[in-house]
Amino acid sequence: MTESAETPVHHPDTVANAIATPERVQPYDALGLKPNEYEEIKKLLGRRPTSGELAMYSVMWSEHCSYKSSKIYLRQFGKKVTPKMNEKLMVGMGENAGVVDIGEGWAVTFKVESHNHPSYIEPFQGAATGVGGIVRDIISMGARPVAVMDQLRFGKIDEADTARVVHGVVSGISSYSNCLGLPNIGGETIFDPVYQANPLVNALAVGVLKHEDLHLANASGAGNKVVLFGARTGGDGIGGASILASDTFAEGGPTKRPSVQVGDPFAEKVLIECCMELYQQDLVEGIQDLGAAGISCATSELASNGDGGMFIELDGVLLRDPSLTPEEILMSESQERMMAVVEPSKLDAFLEVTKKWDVETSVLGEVTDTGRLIINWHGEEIVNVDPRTVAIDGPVYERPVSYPAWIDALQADSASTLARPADSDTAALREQFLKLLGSPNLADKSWVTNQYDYYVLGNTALSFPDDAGMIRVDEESGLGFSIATDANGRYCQLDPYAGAQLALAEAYRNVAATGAVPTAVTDCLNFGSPENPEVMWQFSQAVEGLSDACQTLEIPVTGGNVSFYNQTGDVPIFPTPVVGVLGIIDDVARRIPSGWQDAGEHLYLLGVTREELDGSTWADVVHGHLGGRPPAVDLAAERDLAELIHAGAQESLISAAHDLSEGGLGQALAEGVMRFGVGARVWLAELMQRDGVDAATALFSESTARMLVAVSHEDEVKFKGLCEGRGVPVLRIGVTTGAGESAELELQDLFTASVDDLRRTNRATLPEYFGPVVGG
Amino acid sequence: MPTIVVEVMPKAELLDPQGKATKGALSRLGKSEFTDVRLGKRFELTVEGPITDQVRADVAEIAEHVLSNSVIEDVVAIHYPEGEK
Amino acid sequence: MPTIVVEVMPKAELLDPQGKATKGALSRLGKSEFTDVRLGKRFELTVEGPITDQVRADVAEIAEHVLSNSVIEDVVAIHYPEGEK
Amino acid sequence: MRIGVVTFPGSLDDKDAQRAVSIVGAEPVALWHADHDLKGVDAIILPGGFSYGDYLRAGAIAAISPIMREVIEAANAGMPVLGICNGFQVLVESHLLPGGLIRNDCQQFVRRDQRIRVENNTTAWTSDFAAGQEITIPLKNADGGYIANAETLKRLEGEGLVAFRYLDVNPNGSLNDIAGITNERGNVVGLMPHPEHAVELGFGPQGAERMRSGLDGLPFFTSVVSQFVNA
Ligand SMILES: Nc1ncnc2c1ncn2[C@@H]1O[C@H](COP(=O)(O)OP(=O)(O)O)[C@@H](O)[C@H]1O
Ligand SMILES: [Mg+2]
Repeated sequence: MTESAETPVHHPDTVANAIATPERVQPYDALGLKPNEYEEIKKLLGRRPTSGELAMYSVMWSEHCSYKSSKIYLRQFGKKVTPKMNEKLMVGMGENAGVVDIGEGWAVTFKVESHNHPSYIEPFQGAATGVGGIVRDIISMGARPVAVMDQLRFGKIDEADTARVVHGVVSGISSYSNCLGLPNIGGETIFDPVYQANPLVNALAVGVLKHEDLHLANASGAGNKVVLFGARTGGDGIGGASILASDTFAEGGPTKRPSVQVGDPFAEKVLIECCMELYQQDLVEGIQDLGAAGISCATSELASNGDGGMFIELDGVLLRDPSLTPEEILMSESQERMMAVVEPSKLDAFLEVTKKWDVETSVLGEVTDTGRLIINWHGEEIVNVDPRTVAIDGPVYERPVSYPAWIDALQADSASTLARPADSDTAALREQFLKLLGSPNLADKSWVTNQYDYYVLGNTALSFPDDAGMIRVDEESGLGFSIATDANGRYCQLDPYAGAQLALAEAYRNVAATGAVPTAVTDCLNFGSPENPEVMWQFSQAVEGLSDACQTLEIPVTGGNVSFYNQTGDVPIFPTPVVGVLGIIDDVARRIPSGWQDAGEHLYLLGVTREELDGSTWADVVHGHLGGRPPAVDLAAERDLAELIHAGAQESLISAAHDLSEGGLGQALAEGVMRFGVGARVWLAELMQRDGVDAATALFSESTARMLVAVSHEDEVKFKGLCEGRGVPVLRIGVTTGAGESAELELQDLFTASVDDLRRTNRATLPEYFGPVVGG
Repeated sequence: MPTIVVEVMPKAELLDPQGKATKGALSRLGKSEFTDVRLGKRFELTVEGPITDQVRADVAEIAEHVLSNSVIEDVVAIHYPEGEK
Repeated sequence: MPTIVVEVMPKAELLDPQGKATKGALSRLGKSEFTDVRLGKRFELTVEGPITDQVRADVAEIAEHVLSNSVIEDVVAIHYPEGEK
Repeated sequence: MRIGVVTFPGSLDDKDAQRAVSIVGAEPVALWHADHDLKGVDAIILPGGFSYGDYLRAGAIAAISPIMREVIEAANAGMPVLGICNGFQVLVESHLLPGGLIRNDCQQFVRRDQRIRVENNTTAWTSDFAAGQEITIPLKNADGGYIANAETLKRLEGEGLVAFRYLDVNPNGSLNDIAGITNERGNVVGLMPHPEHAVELGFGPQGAERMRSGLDGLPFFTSVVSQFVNA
């Protein structure tokens, strides 16, 4: 680096200085460290930390980076395993992202992560950099990113601030992922007052790699070079660090540091291509993306996962802002950066590739066998730590847990007491059906998804509005994967154990509906404050529920993210564990869409309908009610259902499959008809009789383990035989009718609605609040 | 009709990808004397009638709240037509 | 270091959807005195060293050929720092 | 036949364009923005994407990259050149085609299956279409509004240089619903929608009958191949 004449040489707090001035008062509390944590750091070092060390510990021991409140629970994911769960797992939890063997020498890596708080402050940049961050996690596994998804939760749709957040978040995701050239293949868009001042913006990325291309974040081999490449380092996201600066930088110190980060998707696209070429030429021994905690995280994690030692000359970092202090450089969250470990003999070739892609690169130091992470600043030692104490052996808390005082009363308040229209009141049934169809959470999401490119890369076999996104991995064989994500915060509020399982069950069912075999899980656990014992109870229940269910379904959690402190004032959000399921499909040509494309097919309802309206969309939309217990979880039935659909897909028996979830059968039928504009005639009498439910329950109940499928009439016997053989309850409830202007959904003896009316109702809602759907 | 100019720039401490890309292009063209490029916005607002105090107040307000996003941008100048100062 | 400002606006006779959208936003806020809004670009170029004739020639050239597209835009102003005129 | 596909930093649909070239039996040749080398190709595609982030003006920085000097020379000598989306933006920024492309009037990125009419089937890239043929191919852009001054528009319309026009919906505010144009000679064609995303069953736009079955992009690529073979 050439230092410009004006740059003041910063004289930092050195290790020698720390030894000499043990009495120095340090602003650990302003950096978010608790007194006991500060004492622990002093004990680990045998002296007070330098301000650089304090910077590193404070960011790495934060909740976000250290998982200090969640760690003891997350261990269950690794413990509750069966041999089958490990069969396809090439890399499990703990790495940047888990890696799953999908066969034919291919592997897939995927992960979902939150960027909630930044997206409320600056929705566009917050959401954009959220996508950027998760994509770098995928790159750092040696994979080429191939798709993204976004899981969004906003406040009430008609609240004044909601439009600001929605516009910013959606265009931020759209702009960043479209510019990266990654198809967006699905997600969720939910509105609820609990997310008013705390929207949830989760983003998922998926990558593919050949088995031999797997890379891990570790720094091994003493003498190997440590290289930082990508964007320059600026003062991004280090609002808090200025405290440290003022501590050591008496006057004329740095100006205000921003707490927001600005993304540069172009820089990231170039970084992706650059990394792919580095992998292809085998120039990288270990690699780590820079996200939260920037260089502090990358150096300490690389070192502790490798031989344990590293020496860094921090003044070699290329800066965007030359006034940054070393503490700030250590904490900066500037985007679009990566750190690699490179063999000295390959360094020239490495630099050749980064030069080709115009990616700025600096060699910062090397791997050592000292077991210490040593960082110098203009020749003076400012950090000398055991990297494991920074990255791995951070504090672990067993936070107080208490059963919420309010939950018994909430669970006692069942929706079964709410008024339901009589079977004969067909006008009221029709009205409620349409009201649900146009309600914000069930309404058409084209306003969002029309801003997302799903064509780029040319391998998207399914995307919105189908139940899951599907990507072809191998162009020769057709091998591919399918992914869906789900979470129902209302169910989780009623019962977080069951709610987390229901999220898993729904994502699993969505993936199964496409004909893929559900194989692995990622999750993003969005909760309130861990210091609130009731929230901690919700969290512990959710993790237990999810890990138990994964064990029963025998699909491992391969990685994920925890986001705490999602609350407005003292009011936490509903527990919202977003669960993503990845499925494998041998040939994407056999994929199943969520709607039927032809007339004259038989419609079957698989599964059993019970009176399960507690926490339902019906209770919410029609009665503004939340209470009772969520629908029963039946994982065995989910598995039977998934296996049935897969078998049917293998024999090409099933032309459409749509899972039943929010809004129940009524919504599934409407979506099936709207998908391709092909109508249906449906009779519910047999169903009501068999399951002993009234018409409103048949239409709106959210019983799980159900799916609506279309089968050509010649295959009736074969298909029913398949269902009976597998013990999946099956009932023919209708037939598909024509397409065209007269297409309609006819519910015999109840009501009829034209496809046009359904679409109009379903499509009007989001545009009413956010403006027209682009391109209609 | 009088035209008021409002100039908005990305905050100095934040990354400006647009300016960065432009600077890169200039360097590749051999114009490397430009050590930094930042790219902001220039609004021209045409007003009907004279520039009253109300108009000035409105311009100040919208410059801050509509034409710029104070989290990431600064209003660096507002120019009224000559003789309107 | 000296900073040179280059200002570029869409040609008056051509569409400016961004300006139009901004005007629409102002009208919805009740600021209907603004009868037209146009949105252009403002470049800040930082140069190392003094502003020589060569720098001026370069600025004129890149303003015309890189920072603007003469088919659809006009360079409306180039400002050099005070005392550099 | 060898068809070059130029990759600029930030090109996104270059692999898709290469795939489309292979599907019609031609040989795709990857060209790199920083080279002054067309590798002896017989035609060139400038693919979609956000070259250099499209931060200055869409296509502007790519238009001054090294390889464009060769592309402009070849185009002026009559080599077929197709600019798709960002490629179209690069062509107008290089002044190989008239007018400009600006931010969509809706101010948002738009992705939709777009119906367009082939207005000129005499170009190097459209000769396999029938005159006035109506096709559906994907559209996806943020800066797709076509503008030109009155005189240029009049000339384009008068000389039949409007190659494609939007039907049903004008997704980006383009003047005269212009989706794409050609030069007088018919060898340089630019359009905003993406033919390369409608060349493979199962991965294209919604077809008349079946999901993702649209193949209306194929004739773009067969046109240039058949003209080459017949030449
Ligand atoms: N923010 C979003 N981004 C991408 N796709 C979305 C988004 N929101 C909803 N979708 C898509 O819209 C469709 C309907 O969503 P939803 O009703 O939540 O599906 P499901 O009930 O099957 O989980 C799905 O294909 C989903 O992937
Ligand atoms: Mg579904």
